[in-house]
Amino acid sequence: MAQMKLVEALNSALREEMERDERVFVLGEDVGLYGGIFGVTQGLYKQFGPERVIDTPISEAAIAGAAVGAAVTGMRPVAEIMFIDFITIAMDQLVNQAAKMCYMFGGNVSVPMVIRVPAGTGRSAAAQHSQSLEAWLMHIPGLKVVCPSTPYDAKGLLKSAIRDDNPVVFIENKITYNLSGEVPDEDYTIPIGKADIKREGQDVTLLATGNMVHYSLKAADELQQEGISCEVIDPRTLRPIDYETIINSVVKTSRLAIVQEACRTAGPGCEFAATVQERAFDYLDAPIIQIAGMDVPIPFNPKLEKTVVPSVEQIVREVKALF
Amino acid sequence: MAQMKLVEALNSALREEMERDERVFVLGEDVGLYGGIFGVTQGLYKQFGPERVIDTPISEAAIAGAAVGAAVTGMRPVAEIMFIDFITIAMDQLVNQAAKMCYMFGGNVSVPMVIRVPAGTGRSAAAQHSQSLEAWLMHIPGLKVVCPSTPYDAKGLLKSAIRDDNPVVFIENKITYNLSGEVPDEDYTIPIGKADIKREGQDVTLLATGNMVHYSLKAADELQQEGISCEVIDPRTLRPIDYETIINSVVKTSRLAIVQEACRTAGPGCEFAATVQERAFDYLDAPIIQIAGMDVPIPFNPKLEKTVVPSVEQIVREVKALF
Amino acid sequence: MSKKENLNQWFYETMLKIRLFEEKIIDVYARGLMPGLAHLYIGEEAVATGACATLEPSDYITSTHRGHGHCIAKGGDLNKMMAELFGKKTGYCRGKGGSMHIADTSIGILGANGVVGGGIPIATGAALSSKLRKSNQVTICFFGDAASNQGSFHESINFASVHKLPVIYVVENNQFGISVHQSRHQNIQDIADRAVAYGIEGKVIDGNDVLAVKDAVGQAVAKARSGEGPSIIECKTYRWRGHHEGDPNQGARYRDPKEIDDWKKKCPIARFEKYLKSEHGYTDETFKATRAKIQQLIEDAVEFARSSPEPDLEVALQDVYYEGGRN
Amino acid sequence: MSKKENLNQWFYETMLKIRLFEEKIIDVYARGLMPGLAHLYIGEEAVATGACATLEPSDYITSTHRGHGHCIAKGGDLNKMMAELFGKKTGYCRGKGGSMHIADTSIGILGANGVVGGGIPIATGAALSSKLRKSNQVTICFFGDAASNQGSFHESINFASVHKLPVIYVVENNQFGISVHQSRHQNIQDIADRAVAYGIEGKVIDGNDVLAVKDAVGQAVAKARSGEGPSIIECKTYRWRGHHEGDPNQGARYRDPKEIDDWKKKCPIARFEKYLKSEHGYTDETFKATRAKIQQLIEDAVEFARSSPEPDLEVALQDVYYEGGRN
Ligand SMILES: Cc1ncc(C[n+]2csc(CCOP(=O)(O)OP(=O)(O)O)c2C)c(N)n1
Ligand SMILES: Cc1ncc(C[n+]2csc(CCOP(=O)(O)OP(=O)(O)O)c2C)c(N)n1
Ligand SMILES: [Mg+2]
Ligand SMILES: [Mg+2]
Repeated sequence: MAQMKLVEALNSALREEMERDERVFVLGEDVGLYGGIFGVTQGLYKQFGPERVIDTPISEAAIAGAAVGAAVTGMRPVAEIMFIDFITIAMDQLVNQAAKMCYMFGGNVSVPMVIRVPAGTGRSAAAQHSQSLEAWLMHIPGLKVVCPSTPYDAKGLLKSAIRDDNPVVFIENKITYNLSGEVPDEDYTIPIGKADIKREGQDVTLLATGNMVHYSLKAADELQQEGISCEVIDPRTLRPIDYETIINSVVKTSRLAIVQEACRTAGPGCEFAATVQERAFDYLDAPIIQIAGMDVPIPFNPKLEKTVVPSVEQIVREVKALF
Repeated sequence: MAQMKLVEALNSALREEMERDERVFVLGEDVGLYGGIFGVTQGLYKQFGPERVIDTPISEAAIAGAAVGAAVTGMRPVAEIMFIDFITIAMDQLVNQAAKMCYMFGGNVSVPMVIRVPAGTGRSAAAQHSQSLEAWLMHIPGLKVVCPSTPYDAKGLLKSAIRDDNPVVFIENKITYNLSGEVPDEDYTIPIGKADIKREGQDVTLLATGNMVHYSLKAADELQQEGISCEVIDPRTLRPIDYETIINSVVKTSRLAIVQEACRTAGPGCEFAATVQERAFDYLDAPIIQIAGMDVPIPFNPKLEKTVVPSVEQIVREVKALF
Repeated sequence: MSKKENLNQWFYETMLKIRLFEEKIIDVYARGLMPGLAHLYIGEEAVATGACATLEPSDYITSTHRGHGHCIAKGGDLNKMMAELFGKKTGYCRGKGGSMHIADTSIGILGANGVVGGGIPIATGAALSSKLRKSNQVTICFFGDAASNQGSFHESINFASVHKLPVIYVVENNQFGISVHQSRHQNIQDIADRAVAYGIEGKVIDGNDVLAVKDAVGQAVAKARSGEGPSIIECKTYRWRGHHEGDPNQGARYRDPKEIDDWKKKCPIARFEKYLKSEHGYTDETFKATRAKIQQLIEDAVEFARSSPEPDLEVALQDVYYEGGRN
Repeated sequence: MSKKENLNQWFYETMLKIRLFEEKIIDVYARGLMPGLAHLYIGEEAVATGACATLEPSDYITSTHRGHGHCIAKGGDLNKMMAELFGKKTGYCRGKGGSMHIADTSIGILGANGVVGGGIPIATGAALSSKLRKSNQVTICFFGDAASNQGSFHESINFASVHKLPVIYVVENNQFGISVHQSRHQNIQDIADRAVAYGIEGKVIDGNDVLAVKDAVGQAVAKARSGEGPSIIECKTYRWRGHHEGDPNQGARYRDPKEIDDWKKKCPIARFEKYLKSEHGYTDETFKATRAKIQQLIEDAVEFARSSPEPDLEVALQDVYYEGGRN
């Protein structure tokens, strides 16, 4: 076991997969010489050279499309789109091409590609560099969507994403890049589609992804003081969703609070709430609540920015109100 | 009152608004000489000339962006994106620019534009020409999202959309273009953000948009035979949502079934289900169900295509199972 | 007849296959046997034929909404194609793709595409892949005049030019994007001029001359294979039918029917017949015999499609994620 | 000093304003007073200055992530700009936009933009609008070398060329897109060559020569105003600082510090001072006085920003939809 930051865990996953399988290569803006704007691809250019770590022009549609074309012809591209906000430019290739090819072509074509996208708030980067658009991707059959919250999960899930035969969107919550955690020295993977219970509890289930997992864990500590025992679940994969783990928890706790940075309306939490109320209706002792990003673009001013996404205090307050 | 098809109602809304306000103009692929691939802009080119009915190159990002630029400088563009599937190419302009400008610029800029997008299945047009992506748009603060189901609503809502000072995505369910209905001769508008009760009932609320409104009404007829009285609500606007009307109905009926063509996972129905269970928890006698498109791309074969979206029979069956 | 054995005969048979296939679709579509949209390639046969003549089976193509010709020229199976158009279980895509989504990766057909410009980045990625794999494959990327206004065109060719990828961008300039004439969708006459923007070679050729297409594309393919990077080849041609079967009066809303007649006089097949006669001693009898043979293949394909079963309903739920392949 | 009264003085003051504003940001940013990202324009001042010199207040510009220079040259208020960078209530955007989203439509600034290439379609739409309104306005669209690889560049300029829109696309070729040198992101040397792809005029000029910029853009503006359509003007220049304040060692990962030194010798302001001295009798004293005056404006702006209140928290919930304007 080594202690490392999440950004380093991602880096080592990329390095090891590139060493293991020569079909794996990396492409994106400033991923080479610069090592990635957030440092995720640091050192890979030097180790693997400019052919396998490709600095692309600023052309998000072509980046995604080049990945699609390479994937259907035997490679395993890992593309970086610098901010999830710019996935807006690549949506045709991702949604109309990558996600649908296997189906449209009758099951005969696989598209083993990963698109890595940094997401979320916390850097005063304002409305065009701070979004959480996972709900869009969750809505698309043919895509898989992954979002880790710890270095351990990040490394294991990125390896699984690279080894998967389908297009995987890998969402990296920017603010978690510097979180440290234990990561095994040996090769390991974490299966796509398995949630993780980050903390066991009895009274209420908190469902959270990315940085909100850590906020929820902190809130759970505080709530424990007040006698409320929280179970904290990180779905880790947002498509397909591990409802078994989630429903089992809700059956036990009878209460569910979803915590997310994304905007509330038609956001990811709506999927969870809609499905859980349908499948666990008789077990719920209170409405499922969403502690979510407000329905506004992300403002620049850091105080305003903090206001529009959930805080630990808000989680504590809203969860208490469930009792 | 005149009897007209929905496509004609849209056409007359465009014509009247262009006559009323010279800032209104139309742009898009084949909207001019050809009159629009579905005929919505028929005759406008002749009446208003090539400057106000602009045939554009095939460049969806530029179409949306040109609308944004024109809107912030005093015009009221109505852009057509030929199929909602191709909005994937225009998402940066729509989501990062149009939707966020007023907010990012501190409230000083308005973006009065409409993007019209035909959507939905029923024409064996396969996976890249049949999607229902309204959930994406509902998720974006700064956008308004409208989806009419009748000629009357279509005309009144399109006029409101054109007169609105914000970017409005106007979703036209392709299969409803040929539906006929009464439309007043005089100028009228339907407010954005007001749901419509298409049929009153006591036992269960059916919430549906586009063509699913008509399926739901048919299902309601059949269910009436079996003694189940359905209230059918068409939200008409998908952002902002008229929850007052919806919650009032659910408080009365205690049961809610959402009917939609869009894929189930993280789809529009999840927003409705999540919010209604939260706001009307104590009134619900059964889980909120979604009768939704299956989580697959739309297949070409017409029988398969029919299989993956709700049918009247399915609505009847699933609603009966609620009792 | 294979390309290697007798290229002229292959040209002739391939163009005829495309023509007769499409003419059959007119009939089949009118009779309601083919659902969805049919974008026909009649009049443009020399482009796909001349271009694919330069490829090996392992080479790649990407195609468009108007893709039957590319598929046939690259060696697609007529039965599976026709069955797909009918939406049948035995079709290339098990009835799930239809006309706009036929693919056969086993012979390098990476798919027709319903999105105008959607195939251009994919072709570029395929070329990147073959460069990385040092496989010596090339990719031909087919698309229309109007597609050259999409951002994907620009981004992809720029990308390919930086990395000197082995890809040939073949523009089928049939002068229209649905109803909008080229003069109304771009301010240039020769799309090949856009090559300047990427520092690569661009060439304009008569797209109704199968030999000219083959020569120009062949040179570009040779360049690409030897590591000299991408080219743009613009083939001037014309579509005889409406944008799709259903476009009223073959597009009378936006073009003069006389224009169609003028272009029919430049029919690529009639022109090639003349050449075969004068240069290679072909006779009307050989033409007739070939035509009969091909017509039979088409009839067989229709019969295969007609008599094939519909897909089972559960097929609609399969293949959302890769299940190991169906062939 | 206004443009009309004394253009040379305006050039000098405007370039200095930009330089000193940006130099102040270095300091302010390092001290943690400015949140978010700061992309500085130092070294490129002649481009915005020369280009905006040709515009009327009612004309439009669209800007980029590196937008302070454009905003100042178009007449932006230094206090409101600085306050916005500080995230204050008195800023242009009430603290909600920050460096990458400053706009002032009252003087034609349609917005900086956080999306590379995002402003190009918007500029095109503004030009379409002024054509439809017959308002005789022109639009200048600023963007970088790397932005010229975005699909939005291609789609927009094609669109503008078809409709002969009054828009000038000014490429600020500072040779890098973050870390990627132009030679690694496109296979051409002169981006202006891309004009060929749209049948419009393209020109390359020395972007560190404010007079050359003004002349070339001025001609293009005149053409645009008289209905002759769009142009591309490429200004060769260089950014002295890192991509943003935070790019380690001014970009030492991807460029030789010597290169920066070489470009500093071509400083557009020093160069213009030389010209003012030799051609217009300016002295070191006049320079010093002007500099002191401008420096004071900048200090005042910082003081204004520093002492301004933070926005109230409810501001975060306002303006999602238009509420009638705030000014
Ligand atoms: C992105 C996108 N926009 C619009 C359409 C609708 N559409 C289908 S074909 C076509 C015209 C294409 O013209 P061109 O590229 O010249 O090809 P051609 O049809 O002439 O072969 C259009 C606008 C589409 N399929 N995809
Ligand atoms: C669509 C998009 N992709 C990537 C980025 C990240 N990014 C910001 S600036 C930049 C480089 C832009 O280069 P250029 O256009 O030459 O402008 P310069 O920074 O040199 O002024 C990049 C890649 C972005 N903001 N938007
Ligand atoms: Mg064409
Ligand atoms: Mg640059």
